Amino acid sequence: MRIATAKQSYSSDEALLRTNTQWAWMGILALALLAAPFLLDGYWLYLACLVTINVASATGLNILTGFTGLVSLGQAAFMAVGAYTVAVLQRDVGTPFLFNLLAAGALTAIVGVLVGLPSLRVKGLYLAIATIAASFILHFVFVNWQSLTNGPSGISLEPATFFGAPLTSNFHLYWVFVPITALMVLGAANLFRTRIGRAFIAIRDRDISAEVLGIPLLRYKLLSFAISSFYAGIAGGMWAYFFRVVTPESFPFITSIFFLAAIIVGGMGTILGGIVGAVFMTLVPELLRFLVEWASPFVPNAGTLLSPVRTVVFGALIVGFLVFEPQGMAEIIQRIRRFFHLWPFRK
Amino acid sequence: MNEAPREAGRLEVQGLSLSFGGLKALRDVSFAVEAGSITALIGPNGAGKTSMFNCISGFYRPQQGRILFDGENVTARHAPARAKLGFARTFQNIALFRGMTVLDNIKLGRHAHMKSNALQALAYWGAARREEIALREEIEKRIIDFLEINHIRHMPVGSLPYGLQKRVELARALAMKPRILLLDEPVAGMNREETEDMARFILDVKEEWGTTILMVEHDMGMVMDISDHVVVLNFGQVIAQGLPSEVQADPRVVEAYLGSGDPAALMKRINETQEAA
Amino acid sequence: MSDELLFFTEVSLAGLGSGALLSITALAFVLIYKATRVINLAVSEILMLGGYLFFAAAAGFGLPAWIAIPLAIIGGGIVGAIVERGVIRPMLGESAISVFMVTVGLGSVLVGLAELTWGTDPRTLPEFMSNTPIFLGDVYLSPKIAIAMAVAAVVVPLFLLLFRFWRGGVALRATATDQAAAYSCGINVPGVFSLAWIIGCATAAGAGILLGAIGGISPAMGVFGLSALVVVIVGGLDSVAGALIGGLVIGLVEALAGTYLGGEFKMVTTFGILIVALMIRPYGLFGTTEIERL
Amino acid sequence: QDNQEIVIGGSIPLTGVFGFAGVGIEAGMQDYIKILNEEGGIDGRKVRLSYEDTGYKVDTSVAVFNKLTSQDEIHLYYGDSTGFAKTINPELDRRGTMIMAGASFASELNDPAKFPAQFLAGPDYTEMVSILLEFIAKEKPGATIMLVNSDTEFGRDPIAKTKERASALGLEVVGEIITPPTAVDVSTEVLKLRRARPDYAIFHGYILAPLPEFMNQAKQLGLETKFMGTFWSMDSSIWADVGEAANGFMGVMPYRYYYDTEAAPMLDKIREMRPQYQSTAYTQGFLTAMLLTEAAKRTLAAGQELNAKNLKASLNTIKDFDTGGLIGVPISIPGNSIPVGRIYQYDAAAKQMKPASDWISVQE
Amino acid sequence: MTAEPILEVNNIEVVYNKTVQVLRGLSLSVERGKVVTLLGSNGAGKSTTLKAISNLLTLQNGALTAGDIRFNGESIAAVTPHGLVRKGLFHVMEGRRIFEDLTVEENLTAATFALSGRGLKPMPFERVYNYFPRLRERRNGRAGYLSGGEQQMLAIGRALIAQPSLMLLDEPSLGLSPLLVEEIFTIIARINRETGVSMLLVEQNAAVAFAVAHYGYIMETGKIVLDGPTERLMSDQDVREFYLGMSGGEGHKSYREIKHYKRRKRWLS
Ligand SMILES: Nc1ncnc2c1ncn2[C@@H]1O[C@H](COP(=O)(O)OP(=O)(O)OP(=O)(O)O)[C@@H](O)[C@H]1O
Ligand SMILES: Nc1ncnc2c1ncn2[C@@H]1O[C@H](COP(=O)(O)OP(=O)(O)OP(=O)(O)O)[C@@H](O)[C@H]1O
Ligand SMILES: [Mg+2]
Ligand SMILES: [Mg+2]
Repeated sequence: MRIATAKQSYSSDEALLRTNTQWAWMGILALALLAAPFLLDGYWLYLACLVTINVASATGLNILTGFTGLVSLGQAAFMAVGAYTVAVLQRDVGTPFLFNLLAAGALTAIVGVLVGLPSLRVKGLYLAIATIAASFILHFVFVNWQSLTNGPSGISLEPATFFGAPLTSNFHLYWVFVPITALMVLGAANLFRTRIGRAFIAIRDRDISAEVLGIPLLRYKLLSFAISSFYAGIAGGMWAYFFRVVTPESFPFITSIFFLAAIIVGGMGTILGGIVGAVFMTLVPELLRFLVEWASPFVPNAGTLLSPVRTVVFGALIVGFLVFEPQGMAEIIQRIRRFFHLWPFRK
Repeated sequence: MNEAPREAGRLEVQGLSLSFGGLKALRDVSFAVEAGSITALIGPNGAGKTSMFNCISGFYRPQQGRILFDGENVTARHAPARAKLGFARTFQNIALFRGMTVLDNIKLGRHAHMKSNALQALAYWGAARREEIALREEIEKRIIDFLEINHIRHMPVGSLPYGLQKRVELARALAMKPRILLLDEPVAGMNREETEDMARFILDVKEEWGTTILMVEHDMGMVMDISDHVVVLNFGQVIAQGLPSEVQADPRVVEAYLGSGDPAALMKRINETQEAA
Repeated sequence: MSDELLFFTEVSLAGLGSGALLSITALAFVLIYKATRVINLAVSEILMLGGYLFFAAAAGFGLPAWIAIPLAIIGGGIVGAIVERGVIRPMLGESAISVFMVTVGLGSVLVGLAELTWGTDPRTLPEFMSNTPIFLGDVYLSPKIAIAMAVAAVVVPLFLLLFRFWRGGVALRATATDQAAAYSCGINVPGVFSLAWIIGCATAAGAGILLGAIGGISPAMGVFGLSALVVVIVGGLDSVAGALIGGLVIGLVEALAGTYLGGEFKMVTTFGILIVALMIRPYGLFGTTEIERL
Repeated sequence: QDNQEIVIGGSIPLTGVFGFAGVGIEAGMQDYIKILNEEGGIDGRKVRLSYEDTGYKVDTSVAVFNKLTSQDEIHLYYGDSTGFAKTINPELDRRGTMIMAGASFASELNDPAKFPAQFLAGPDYTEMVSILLEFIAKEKPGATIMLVNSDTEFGRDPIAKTKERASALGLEVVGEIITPPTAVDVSTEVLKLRRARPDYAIFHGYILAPLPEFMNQAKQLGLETKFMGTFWSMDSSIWADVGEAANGFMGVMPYRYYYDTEAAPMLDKIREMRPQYQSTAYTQGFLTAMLLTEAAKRTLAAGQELNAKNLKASLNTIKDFDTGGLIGVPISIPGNSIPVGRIYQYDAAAKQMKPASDWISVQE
Repeated sequence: MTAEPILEVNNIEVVYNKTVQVLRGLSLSVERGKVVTLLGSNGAGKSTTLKAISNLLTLQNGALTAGDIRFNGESIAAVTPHGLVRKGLFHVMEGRRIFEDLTVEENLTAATFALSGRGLKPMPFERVYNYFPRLRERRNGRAGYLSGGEQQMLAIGRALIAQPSLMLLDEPSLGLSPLLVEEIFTIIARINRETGVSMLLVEQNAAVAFAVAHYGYIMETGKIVLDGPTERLMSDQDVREFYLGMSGGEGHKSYREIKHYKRRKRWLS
């Protein structure tokens, strides 16, 4: 165990970053994020933007599923709502970038609350399947509400402008996405040091006793749905600005599985878990790409092997983590941290 | 912040009936718990004690009857609203939140009395920040020290021994700013020594905080020693109530619930069976 | 019979027929859930595998159908046993969602492996069923659908009886509720687990053959499992009767919606029903309510 | 700089639901590039295909695009799906450095104003169905038609225009069947078909399933309906193991089949390089590579820089161009597509598609 | 006694999650036909000991890292948990552990699996209902809805159905009314005397445990610190004070007069 240090006050004891080492790591991370766009080539910059979007979305899902215990397989549909909101606003109204993103978050939050309504009665995996149902219904709306969504062919967007600067390249987008995602992650971290976050966790652990302890269940479950879908909506909005086209098939069901897998691999119910999970799950398929490239001189048909191998690896990662490290990567990181804290005293 | 404890409340149950399908768990139960007293609710297994607690805390809706708190009818209120009014309880099967530390479990108790909203929480700003820091300070000073759980405050509750878990449950209930404390079998599964500790805490809560306490317990030694008033349920009905000494002497209570209450007698009986065999 | 009525009858019958196929697949979910409290999403992929195993045996090795079918079903069972032993048993005691996700991952692995082995082209199974059209009076019934109905009519009641009169049914449910306690009652917990997975996966593989005969096989055919999952949720995760009735209801509704509203309404209608059903009965029509007590 | 190679980028679906096509596409492109390089490449510059598998997933295709473009300077690109074509379009416009064609024949892409840097190496889906309709109108004037489409973007693509076109040709659309993309059991749909008893059923948005089951049941029911499909259902190898039931299936095909006997020097070359049957996807890849490089050839010949605008302009100069017999008639590309095709019919005994019509052009 | 003990536990060590050591060289034995009680404060490792004996540790991420356990002279290491049960070792687990989703009757049916392969005649459920009439009333109700005490009765009822030769009882009195505690312990004693079932009994209620047991062990933090025949233990000064709540030699001390200091146990010094 870490040797306790005398704390200045309870407020510093309640702070997010409590030690100098933690501050130092944060500083290093910030520097790396600042330097990245100048060092990365187009492909990696593209991935960096994709990672920020996925981190934002995974963090949102983690709030709902990891912290509140409401398993959702509707994350892709929620992102789609956000993406469509942005697309429609950009196409028909022309409101500014940040406004559109916030509107996407807000509208998705409303949709999230509607989807969450059954959650008071419907629990566990039954609820998960209900969210699948909701996402198929949303998909139906996207396809058939022709006048708004332009049906199956979807909507193409003009690039956004941010205070006059056009956000056309990934380099530009990076500078906008990273701060947005950082703020979202910070918000989530904050949430879980207040009464609202605690209420969520209590609901996850045992909802009926939470109710007797003064937590109105429906209100908090819906709040969790709202916050989580707010995150998903914003992530979806960023997605729309990133790819600049939104179709009903932009957010297939497998995307929902992807995000669930990301938080599980990362670690459910820890902020860090959502982040590392999203980064990891986004990058592993790409790393496989390089692996296959190296292997291709030696393995015939390496190119055709890539996708099935990726499918296998995607599945195997989920299975592997759950079987061998059910707490996810966050737990591994914690263990490494503990090891270094104890390091001089242990072999 | 360091608020003074809230004033103790008086609970009155009038004509409460509760049934599950055909099973009548409670039938026309009436009793009162005086402000600032320790009242024990005892009775055979399945008599309806926990069901009674569930009705009082708002988890079950009784089919008939009223629950009055300081004269106000609270029967129609939902559980969270009652928690806010000052109903705090512990559970027969420990219901701590295993994903949280001891400290967070205790903090959770205060939920209903805090005001910060989601926006403030996301920003950890304004009311959210102030409330959290004040709450931490109060819990440290008034609850953690009081229940002697300093050493475990950052531990996850899941790994604690049973006795300490029960204590953390009590701590959480105290954080709820209780005006009445409902304790469901607070010393079940504890040995003599631990029971003594718990008894001491319960007495201290009553004396220092002045909180009303209603307790279900099968440990007659403790019940008779520390309670001011005892209510006996059997088959969902009140069969006796009064001072501990009165109840203990009531033949119906002895027959339905207490038995000989004497290990020596038990030993004798056992030895008789042995000889018979 | 008037033309309109005839058409309606035919559509309903066809719907009930595909419902029967759903029921059989749903049964695979139910069997595994009943004993292990796991929603095994990999049922979808086992189903696909069943189709491919049959394909490999019948088309690859040229075996006759009456050998290829049992082989594929046994193959499904073996995969079930391996999966149970390899990844499900180590997950004992983990949360339902974790195990659920394990099966999702497994599904992905199986799809990938199938793609590596057989490629991604869609294939057609060799004909092994009679192709003579069936007419009940004037009412036409596709022979394959009729066979699916017949299989369901045998298999589902069999399991119903088994669970009602066989002591092992209690063992299954006891194991699902509390493994440690089941052990302490002398129940062979690993045995129960294996048995449930073997039978469940074999059932799924069998359904895969039927499905493949109708629609051909491809690594992506497992999506059918999702429809079956809807059935299970509507019927109740742990109810054999629920699988049967849920399957028939969903099959019927899909057919009617598809015919009278249009094909694009099939899925929404199903999912709409799902949500309404859950709002009314949160644990499905026949599912066991979870006990919530303080 | 002049001797620098010319790289064709490719997001190719070697696996996934479209894998059967991707493998052929890749082979076809490689073969054409080989032929081209043996002839000296383009303006003395060698051509190379730099590609990766996408599994037919849009996000992967985009990642591949970004990866390939950050590795090489790319002016020609092969994309694998409608979703990708649309998703990458803004980026193509922004870069303005390349033109792209691909596996999608989506009607929407056939719009030079909206997709200035893309084209289709064949007719778009609406044009394909129009070719079928022309054929029907000639074979059986006033025929009744049932449209069967999958409930996907791919499947829904031509529906609206088809109806207009049919009525213009005096044909009657007696019904529409939309099947969920995952449907395997189509019994109820067959019943609908039986009730309408159309002369023709045009399927679009499928590769194989659920066509065989439809045809099977229709045969059992004694329906006379003729079944038709569009390009991606037309490869003879996918029909090979369906057997007898497949006999008589018809569809529109913009290219010659590998085993066609009419004179075609390019097919001879292909047959020389590949003694085994090559799929229609192969031809598609082959021809796409031909057109992409032709555009580059013409651009360089005009002494212009390789960029989207110049390449596309050069492509549009293609007029009465001989594809070496891959397409049975000389082609022109005034816009984004090549609206010609021919009806072929499956002969189960020979396991081959046999021509059932002349080349039909629906160019306005 | 000359016969070998039915249960022998030799110097076992148990570690949870590969990190937390809970038992440190614990030994005990149960003579055939005797009732032995194991007492100790919360978290001492009593339940862990029982789980080690019934081979259920692995389910909780625990492992036996040293020592051995013999049941009927045979090492249990190679026997599966359900195999042990079918050989006659039945563990009534802490915290009731009834099958909530099953009815009362089905719970009893589940216990009949313990009889497999022993050629015993199944016992009519009626006998259980005779011991616990409340269960008869609720036989077709789902066990999860039973009150805490009723569930405990059911757990003991299952043990009766299983007709074991060694019964491990983990806090059978937990949550039972005083009357029922007496009855259950009388029943336990009766079963023991009538059928010769050996028992290892973990209890917090030391008074009743001593009433039925022939021999007792007292454990602290993973080790046995004191053992002996019950009479001897009951006269031990510390046992009297810490487990029986007697001050000096006379009667019970009152909970109201508990002093705010604690005397250390001698065996901890
Ligand atoms: N939700 C429920 N559904 C059905 N029956 C219930 C429910 N809750 C309690 N009961 C029944 O009501 C009766 C009273 O139960 P309760 O839990 O109140 O007993 P208790 O007095 O607390 O007993 P114990 O001392 O054993 O805990 C029991 O017979 C129990 O089976
Ligand atoms: N699964 C587990 N993982 C980690 N630690 C455990 C586990 N189970 C028990 N422990 C720890 O092992 C120690 C002994 O636990 P055990 O349950 O055996 O005690 P006990 O003597 O039965 O206590 P009680 O009187 O509370 O029943 C406790 O400190 C407990 O926290
Ligand atoms: Mg109770
Ligand atoms: Mg214990």
